[in-house]
Amino acid sequence: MIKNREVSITTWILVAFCIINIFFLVTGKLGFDAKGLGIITAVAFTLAMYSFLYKDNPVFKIAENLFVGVAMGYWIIITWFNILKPDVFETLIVPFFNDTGNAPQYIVIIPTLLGIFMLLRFSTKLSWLSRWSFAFVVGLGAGITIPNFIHAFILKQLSFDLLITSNILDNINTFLILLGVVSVLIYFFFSMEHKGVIGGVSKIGVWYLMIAFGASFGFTVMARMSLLIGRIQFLVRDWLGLIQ
Amino acid sequence: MDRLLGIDRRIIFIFVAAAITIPLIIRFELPVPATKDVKGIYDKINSLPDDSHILISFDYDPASKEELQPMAIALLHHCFRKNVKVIGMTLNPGGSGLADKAITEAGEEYNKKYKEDYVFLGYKTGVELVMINMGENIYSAFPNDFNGNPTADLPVLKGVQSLHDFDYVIDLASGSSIEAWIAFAKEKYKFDLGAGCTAVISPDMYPFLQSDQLNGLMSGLKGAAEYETLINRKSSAVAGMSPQSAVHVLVVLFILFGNTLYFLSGRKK
Amino acid sequence: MNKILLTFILSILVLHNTSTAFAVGGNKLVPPSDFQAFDTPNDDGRSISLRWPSSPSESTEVEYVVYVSIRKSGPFNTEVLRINSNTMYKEGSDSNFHYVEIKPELFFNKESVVTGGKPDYFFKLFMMSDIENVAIKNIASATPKGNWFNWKKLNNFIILIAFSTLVLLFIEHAKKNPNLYLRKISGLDAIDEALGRATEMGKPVLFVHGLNGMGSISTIAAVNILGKIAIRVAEYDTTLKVSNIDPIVLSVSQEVIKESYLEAGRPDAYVEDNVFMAASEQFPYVAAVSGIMLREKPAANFFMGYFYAESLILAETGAATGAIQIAATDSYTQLPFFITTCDYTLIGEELYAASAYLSREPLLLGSLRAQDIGKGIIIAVLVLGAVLATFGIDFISLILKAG
Amino acid sequence: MNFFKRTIPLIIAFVMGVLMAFQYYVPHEASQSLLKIVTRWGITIAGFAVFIGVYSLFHLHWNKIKRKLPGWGYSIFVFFGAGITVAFGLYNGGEFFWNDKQQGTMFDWMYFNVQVPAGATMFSILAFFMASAAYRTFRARTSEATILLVAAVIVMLGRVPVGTLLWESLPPIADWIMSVPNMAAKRGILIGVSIGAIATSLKIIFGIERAYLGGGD
Repeated sequence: MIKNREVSITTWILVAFCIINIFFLVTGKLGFDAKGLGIITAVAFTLAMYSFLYKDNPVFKIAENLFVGVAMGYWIIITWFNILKPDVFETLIVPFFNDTGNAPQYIVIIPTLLGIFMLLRFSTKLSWLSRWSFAFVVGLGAGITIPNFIHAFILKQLSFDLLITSNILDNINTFLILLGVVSVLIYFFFSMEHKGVIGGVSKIGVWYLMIAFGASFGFTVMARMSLLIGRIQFLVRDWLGLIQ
Repeated sequence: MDRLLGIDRRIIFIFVAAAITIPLIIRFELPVPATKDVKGIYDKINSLPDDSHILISFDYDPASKEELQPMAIALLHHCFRKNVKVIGMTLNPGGSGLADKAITEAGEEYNKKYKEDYVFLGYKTGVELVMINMGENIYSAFPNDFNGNPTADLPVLKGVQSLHDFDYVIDLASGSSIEAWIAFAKEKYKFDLGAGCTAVISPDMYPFLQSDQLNGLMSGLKGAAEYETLINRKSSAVAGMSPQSAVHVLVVLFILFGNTLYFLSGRKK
Repeated sequence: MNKILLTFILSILVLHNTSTAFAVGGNKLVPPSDFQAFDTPNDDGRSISLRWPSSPSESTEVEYVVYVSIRKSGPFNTEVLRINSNTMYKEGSDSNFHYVEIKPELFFNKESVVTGGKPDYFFKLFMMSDIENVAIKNIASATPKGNWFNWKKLNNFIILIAFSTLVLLFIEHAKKNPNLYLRKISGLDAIDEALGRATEMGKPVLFVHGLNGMGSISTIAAVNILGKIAIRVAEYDTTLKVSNIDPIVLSVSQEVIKESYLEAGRPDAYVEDNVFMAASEQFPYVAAVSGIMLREKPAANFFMGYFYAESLILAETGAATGAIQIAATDSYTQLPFFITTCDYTLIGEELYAASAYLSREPLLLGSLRAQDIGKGIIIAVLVLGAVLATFGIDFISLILKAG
Repeated sequence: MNFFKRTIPLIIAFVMGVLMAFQYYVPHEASQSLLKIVTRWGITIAGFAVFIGVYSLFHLHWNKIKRKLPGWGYSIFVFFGAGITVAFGLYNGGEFFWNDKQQGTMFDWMYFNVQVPAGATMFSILAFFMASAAYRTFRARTSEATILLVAAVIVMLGRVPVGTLLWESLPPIADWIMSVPNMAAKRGILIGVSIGAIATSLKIIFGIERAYLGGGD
């Protein structure tokens, strides 16, 4: 019974969608070209995604799986044209077979091999070779992280502003900031029981955290609403042409 | 009362859709004064002399397009008006098409020439590795641009050897790339850094604003709208502010209403 | 570079001159009394520092210009610097000295520079106004040298060494003494309470993994906690359902739960199908897990690991079914939604602490303790530094200055 | 064999980690060249990571199809979407993939009219769920949650143009919340998280943390 109702809803929406688009194409509001058909495709995908709001349904699932596939395809091709082609193919492989005026850069063999080793992770016999590549990349990352983080996120973040100046409002804010940083750090301090003074300060830390999470909350609502506004702008402006 | 709380969520969905669509169609304008953080970026670009080099990293993908693309476009318009040389890049593969489109369209509008006045270097992976490599030598990180042109003889890059040579760098981010730009590039190679990001991550950026590790920040569609106001080119972001206001009021009303009912019904679960 | 710089400087000059051409009248320029060049310390060997004392006739209309040559006898016709005479003072010199760093090799073609080793560079300083140019008598010279340690970063280096030692020491210490003190995490009591309630009600317990794979610390911590939950569940004889999005996390979870049931002496009660792949993509995962919540109405929901945008929908659906909900995540952007929709939430590092607390693994315990000491030092430094700075002693901010 | 499978990776990670950490303190040209070469290699290696993503995704969906798991039919669309995108990308508007990337090909069309709208719409769905959660579940159950919600409401209203119309002081209060309590808490979190990241990096360098090597010894 419910299923029948849903099938008919889907059919009606599809029919309405077709009629609107045919109308636009016939009246010339949308051109019968890459751009016009592109808008229709984009609208179809937008609406298919929104059908999730009614409930999880096959149209949504098809659109989503197609999207995942296309995004993966795009990633592959972009990686080819932006990384593998200029950095490996054109520096190492092309000059090796053709005379391009540039000698092949044999040094590129090392990262290329390590890159290929990484893919052996999925082989059963040779997966240990992938560990060499991961060790290289992860070790490199760990090595550069430590001093740069100490510099940028610890030393640079420690500010020693004067607590007493002529501007009382500034003084209050400076004190509140110091109290906030210290109390939040104490909240995430696990080697001591939160009792007495420590307990009191860590309680203040919780308040600070809650205000900060409230701010993040407000901003996240704002972000999601902005995304929706953008999509509705697309539907109302680019497709339906109701606004300029 | 329970029935009021237990209404089908799809009714609420309709409220949201209406709160956004109606203000969009009716169009009423609200003032969008620029905040100090957005003005930081605007003033910096305004202070740059002609032919300065500005690097914009488009580190977002379609999922954040509606927040960051208006920002990118407003920024590009400002740069091209100021005759600043624009160098674009991305660390997000999904962002390369959007970045290429924004930069090319804005450039063409101001009759700027590709390769001479602006260039899009394309995508590289490895985040901090790319930044450090660019910090040492930008031609090593990007031997070719997005269209395959060798970068070594691009006129637009003349005078730029590494990140240090850029007069300004802006990161448009939907993820954690701003932190990476600060730690591995700005602090290491010393240049001025500004950022634009989705509203989700912008509260986390305030420590960097206070420590001057960022000299400006645009957050979300609101930040883009402020920038559009500053450069006096009101477009989709400013148009989005009236529905944004309406829907925020709606959400706040929902929270107040829901909590009132909750307390009236004796806070039971 | 050269050309652009030159045209740029010229353009400024032209603009500048039109407005101020008549401003300076007849005053003789007094050149600086000294001019020094030396290898820039703490650098890669490309730059040379120039320093000279200020002169009384500095103003916006007067410029300093520096020329470079690779021979002492000249010719000095390569301009490397042109600045307004009242700019670029040496930091902290109270405007008594000018200080600039120059990379001379940028101004010479590779071929013209003597090959083999770094050449000596010779600099000549001029003071210029619209009416007259004066040169400083002495020609300064220096050779750029690369340095092997950046002394400005000494504090950073000491922190690195000290913190490494701390981490290694405490991990060793924790291996010998796994009962290292760790404060109780309040959310952990709530887990027992939730399991008890589920047993009373005879309803299942749902454990929802985050989206990240086994490579993420949050997932490892979540699996550790899951193992402990599974022991209790086996003892209470309740049903535990675990939803996964990653196949590797799935198989690890199955192993861990099987072991927990064995440990509780109830290997027969383990049902492999209760630990399942709910979906492989974010939104289908939401849909599948929400479906389970609505159909089976679990008495308790646990959300542990790293979550993204799906957290909101999951926690909201769970709250609507009236389950006790406990969340633990280090994904700070999602925490606000867990806090407002769940009964207990472990915030950020509390997730790791909880997993260390429960598993007593020396690796986790030791590094947690080392981190705590790091935090303790920072707290002390912050408070002490602010107090001292208020009284005019900036000793702490000086030693911790980021180089 | 254990030497190749276990010891060598640990040595590589240790050597790379120590070398790169110390490199930071050495300004000499030699150390800069090392940094340049090693990061350049890292970029190339990371480029191959795309295939790991490809394999994981395809393997997952291929298994679904092979085992006829529930909803396996939808997995076909993943292959279909990826297949035509890659085909158009390789065809490259008639220039084929060994030439430079062409503009305005069917590959770009697929991106702008499938990936962009679908991707952009995906997270905007949450706008609706957020509103419904606001109505049904965001409750001031505890004093903590109350503080959170109050701050959220102020920020939400203070950051949009309508805030000024409701109450003039709303935007300044919202700005104060952002730049004082929010800033302080976020700085505390940042410092704590950075210490954690440094500790993790140290454990990786010293071979104590080996999760990245994958399971099995």
